[in-house]
Amino acid sequence: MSLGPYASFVVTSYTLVAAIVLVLIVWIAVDYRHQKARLRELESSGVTRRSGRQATDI
Amino acid sequence: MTLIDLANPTKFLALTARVLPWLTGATAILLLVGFYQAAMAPDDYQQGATVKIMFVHVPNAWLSMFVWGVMSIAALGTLVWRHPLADVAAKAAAPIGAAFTFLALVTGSLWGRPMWGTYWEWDARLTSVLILFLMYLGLMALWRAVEDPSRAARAAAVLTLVGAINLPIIKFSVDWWNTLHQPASVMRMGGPSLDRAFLIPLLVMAIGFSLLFVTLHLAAMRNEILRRRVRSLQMMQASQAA
Amino acid sequence: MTALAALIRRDIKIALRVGGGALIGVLFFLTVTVLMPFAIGPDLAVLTRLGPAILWLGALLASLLTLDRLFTADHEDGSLDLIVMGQTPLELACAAKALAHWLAAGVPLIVATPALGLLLNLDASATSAVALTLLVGTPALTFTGMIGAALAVTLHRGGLLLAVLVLPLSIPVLIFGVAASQAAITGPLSFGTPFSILCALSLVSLVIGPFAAAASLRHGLD
Amino acid sequence: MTALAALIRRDIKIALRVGGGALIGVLFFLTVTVLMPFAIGPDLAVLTRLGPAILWLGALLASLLTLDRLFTADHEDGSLDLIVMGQTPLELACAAKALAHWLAAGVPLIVATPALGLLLNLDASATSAVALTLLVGTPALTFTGMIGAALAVTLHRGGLLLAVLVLPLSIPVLIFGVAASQAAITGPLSFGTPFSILCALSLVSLVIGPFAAAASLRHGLD
Amino acid sequence: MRLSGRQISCIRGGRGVFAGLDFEASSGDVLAVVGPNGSGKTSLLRLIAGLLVPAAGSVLLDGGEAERTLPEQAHYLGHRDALKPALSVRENLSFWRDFLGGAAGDAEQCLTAVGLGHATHLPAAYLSAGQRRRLSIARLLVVRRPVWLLDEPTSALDTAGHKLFVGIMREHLASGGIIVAATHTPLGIEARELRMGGPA
Amino acid sequence: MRLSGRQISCIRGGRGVFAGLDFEASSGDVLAVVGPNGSGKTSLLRLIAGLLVPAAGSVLLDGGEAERTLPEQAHYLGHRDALKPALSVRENLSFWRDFLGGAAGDAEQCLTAVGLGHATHLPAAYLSAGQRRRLSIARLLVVRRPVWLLDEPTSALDTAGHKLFVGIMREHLASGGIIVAATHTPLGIEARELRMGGPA
Ligand code: HEM
Ligand SMILES: Nc1ncnc2c1ncn2[C@@H]1O[C@H](COP(=O)(O)OP(=O)(O)OP(=O)(O)O)[C@@H](O)[C@H]1O
Ligand SMILES: Nc1ncnc2c1ncn2[C@@H]1O[C@H](COP(=O)(O)OP(=O)(O)OP(=O)(O)O)[C@@H](O)[C@H]1O
Ligand SMILES: [Mg+2]
Ligand SMILES: [Mg+2]
Repeated sequence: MSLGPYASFVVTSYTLVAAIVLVLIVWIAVDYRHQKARLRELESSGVTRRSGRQATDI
Repeated sequence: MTLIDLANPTKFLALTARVLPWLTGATAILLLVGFYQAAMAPDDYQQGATVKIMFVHVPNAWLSMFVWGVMSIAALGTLVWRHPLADVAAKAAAPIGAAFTFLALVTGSLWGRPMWGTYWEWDARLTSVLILFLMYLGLMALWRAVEDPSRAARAAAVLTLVGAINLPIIKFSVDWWNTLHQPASVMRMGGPSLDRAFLIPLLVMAIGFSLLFVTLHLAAMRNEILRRRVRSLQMMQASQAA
Repeated sequence: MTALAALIRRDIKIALRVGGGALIGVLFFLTVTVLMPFAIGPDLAVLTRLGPAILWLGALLASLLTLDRLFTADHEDGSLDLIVMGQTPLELACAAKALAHWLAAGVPLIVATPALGLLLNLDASATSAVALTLLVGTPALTFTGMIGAALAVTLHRGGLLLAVLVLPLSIPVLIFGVAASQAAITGPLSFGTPFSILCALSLVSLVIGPFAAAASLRHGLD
Repeated sequence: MTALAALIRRDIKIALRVGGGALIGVLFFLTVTVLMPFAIGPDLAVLTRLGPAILWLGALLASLLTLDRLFTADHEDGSLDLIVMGQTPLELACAAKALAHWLAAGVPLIVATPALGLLLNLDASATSAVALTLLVGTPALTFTGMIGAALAVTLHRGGLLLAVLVLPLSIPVLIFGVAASQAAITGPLSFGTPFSILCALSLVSLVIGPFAAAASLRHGLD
Repeated sequence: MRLSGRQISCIRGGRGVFAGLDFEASSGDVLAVVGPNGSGKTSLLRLIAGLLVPAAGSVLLDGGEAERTLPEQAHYLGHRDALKPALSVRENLSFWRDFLGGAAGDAEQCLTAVGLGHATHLPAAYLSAGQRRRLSIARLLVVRRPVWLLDEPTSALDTAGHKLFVGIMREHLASGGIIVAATHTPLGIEARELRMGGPA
Repeated sequence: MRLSGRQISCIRGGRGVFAGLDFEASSGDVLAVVGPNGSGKTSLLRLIAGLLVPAAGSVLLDGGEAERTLPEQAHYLGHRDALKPALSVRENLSFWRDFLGGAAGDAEQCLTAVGLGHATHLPAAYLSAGQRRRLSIARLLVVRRPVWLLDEPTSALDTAGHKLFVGIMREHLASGGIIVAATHTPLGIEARELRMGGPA
């Protein structure tokens, strides 16, 4: 597959798209872990939800 | 599972936990297939290989508008129905929409350089997309700047609805004004005018990116619900300490 | 009617006595204009060509500068609570406040335009074209800016955040305002088209502004 | 020292929270810059020529938008009374407040300059020249603006004088700032002369600002 | 006329302030809302005034003017006194008369009634704390509205001002008005208590 | 320590408020400034705090720290409570501790002392009127200054808060402090009265 004289533009586009999507995915995953960790922390400090369920329960 | 059930964050989390793995798988497969087809697509007789940029540019451009549309509906949910998940949906969508808009801008510029000989031109289409991007950033700033999420939600909702005026402007700017940018060739009256060799990979990519959005959005909504739970637990902790 | 008239009268009275707002606006306008020749250099032709753009930019930024506290001042001293409780529909009250603001801060800008036109080497007809577009367009700036001012109450925030939220909304007004003035001065294009779009934008903002502002205020009080 | 540090920390904290963070400053600047081509037209050569002026205007506006309530906010909620009563000399407290304001509102703009330079088609050396003049010049904007902010407290009902006084004071800063940047980019003139005048203006304002502000506050309380 | 609330809950800043609150007041009644700091007295008044939206429950006014909402028939007197320092005492009052009521009373006369007859031309910036409070009270007189929502109305008033204010309240009740007042000190008028619980 | 004023006159907005006023208070004294609205109680406190300049006469503090002026040795608690809504309760208090005193007390502890221990992380915007007042009072504790100038300090406080505050005042007096308080309601502590005349 030859991309012609403008290969760099095509490659840059695809790389950038991949990079940004990756950043989004990583950010969301890290955020999820972070929130879970904080919930666990709160739970271990003895706070309970109004419903009586565990903080980290769904 | 009815809509009423979904209004309950806990039920929503349960649903998310069930569908997210499937969604992730489907997204990955579609994007891979789309990418393969895009790589295999023939060169355009005018644009050469640069036409391949289309397969990422167009889905991102569509999604940039679609996400604002989703946020507008969520905004109505906030203001009219005071739906508890509407705030969450709106907040979670903003960064993702901003990312898509950014990608549409950048891939467009990268396509513009070989096609028009310039990265950037102040024409109506490009400008209105840039305004969209700025408004996404403004919204994100707003969400971050206000500590009380329900307060922020109401302000953001008003702003989102006002900003929705920009959507038709983006869509029809190519028809209303003389621009460099190409007029609609897929979503237009009278069916697509694009060659099948380009159309199919484009549609696969578009569906793939849409699924990507749904997946990311659900995951981000889950994070946001958890974040709010943390916040309310912290408040309870503060008052229990009294 | 008396209610709205009273509100307009009060706001104008305060604006004139406290000064701040309107005068800062005009002075800022003046500063922008004075600065330009230094930036562009002594090339009079370029200056003339950019004249309308400079005036419009000045007007836009000046309105941004003064709109900021349109509602927050009333919020902080409790007036806003009473205004919301009044019989007057909040949308009308918002519109009245915006009108008062435009009279106190926008009109002075338009009045100052001829003087500034001289600085920018615009001839009489060009100046009057710019003044006309400003007359038609500045209400749109005020009425879209009002949305931001109302958001400032909801958000307990003002200043730059507000500017960031409002500016994108006012870009179209700027584009067509400048386009109409340009057309009147040099343009191959006709004055009519951009000017009527400008009028349309103003009308739209006259409707949307008060509604959006009222919605935001109603949901934002606490 | 702790007292001043505490004051600076508090003001920055409030500015970041209320203003919405340093990012907002950058975003604001970005918006203002993006605005320009709409008004002026997409002519890159003209844009480049106007670049420094645009950046400087953005800086002026950003500082005006927030400076105006530098002391009034503290006056209205009673903090100013306590600050005056503290052991810290009022001049130093004023300087600390101005410094905090500059850090929160001025520095983000300078940091953002390189990114904006790209949008305005400025090359690297031009961008750094502009950033340098901003670095040296924006404190002058803050410290002269501070005098007006203090007068606004004194004059309750005369924000009028504030407007009349402050902006003219900042015009020279603006002019030499732009002139220096221009000189660095295109100019037949040398960069050195306007730049050193700019430095001098800044130094003078660093001294005069706090004293004038403190004097005005001291006489203005009631 | 009857003002009543049923099962009202209030959430502010994400935290519940009170829940399941019932109250009722008829023409001629004074309802004194009492309770420790932060128990939600001000929040309740603002809910009735329509300035906060209840998380649950509702407030009703029976027997008022049918085509006007409750907030439109109520006066709210809060901590923030809605005075513009740049306007004179008279201008402040006339503005609120025109904005709130239209026809109604004579500003000059109401100012005399609250003991500010000598200060009508002063800018509001020159008023002392008690004088500001008196000017706010004058607003209750200059436009007639049946429901008065008063948040610590007597704070900053001197003894004479307090007595004056009690007279004003009595007149309002005699003409069939309803008063809901949040307060920590005795109002000086027979009232039914609504006790709020909650944190200090 | 002895705080005294001799033949003080005060002119505000071009009008004389009071003239020829004398007063005096020693360590352990409470001076309650009473009088009708607008008689100049607040003005007197602000004169002592150095926030107004007397038209005649002077205020002196004998026996204080020699190298510090009277305002630097006084706390002023006015109607405006010097709180920033954007900062948390603790941040507000710590700022004033750092700005006014440097070394001094522990913010957390002072907040508990005024009954705000549970609210240290809330933004001050969320406080009720009485909670704001309690936070202002905490400022008196967090930096030690011998002279307290209090302008209607008990307004908005509930009964528990009032009692708490009386305790705080007693402690201050016991450690040799001086209190000058303008008030309309009894302070709940034995005090000498300084009666101001003048208009309502
Ligand atoms: C920064 C520059 C650009 C931006 C912001 C941009 C933005 C957009 C947007 C918003 C759409 C969706 C419009 C719709 O659904 O009707 C779109 C579609 C499209 N763009 Fe761009 N674009 C840019 C540059 C380019 C360039 C340089 C080309 C090619 C020469 C291009 C080709 C296309 C094509 C073919 C479509 C699909 C139109 C259709 O089938 O509906 N774009 N672009
Ligand atoms: N900022 C001001 N400018 C001019 N005059 C003022 C100002 N503040 C108060 N006055 C006037 O000074 C007089 C005394 O005011 P002051 O606030 O000292 O009264 P006060 O005894 O504290 O009354 P209150 O019991 O109502 O608090 C009043 O007549 C008032 O009108
Ligand atoms: N703007 C706000 N945002 C969030 N929470 C608030 C807000 N205002 C008050 N609160 C909280 O709501 C609760 C009730 O406040 P409210 O002002 O109704 O109390 P209150 O009974 O009037 O007290 P006080 O006697 O001190 O005036 C308090 O705990 C307070 O912290
Ligand atoms: Mg209260
Ligand atoms: Mg007083």
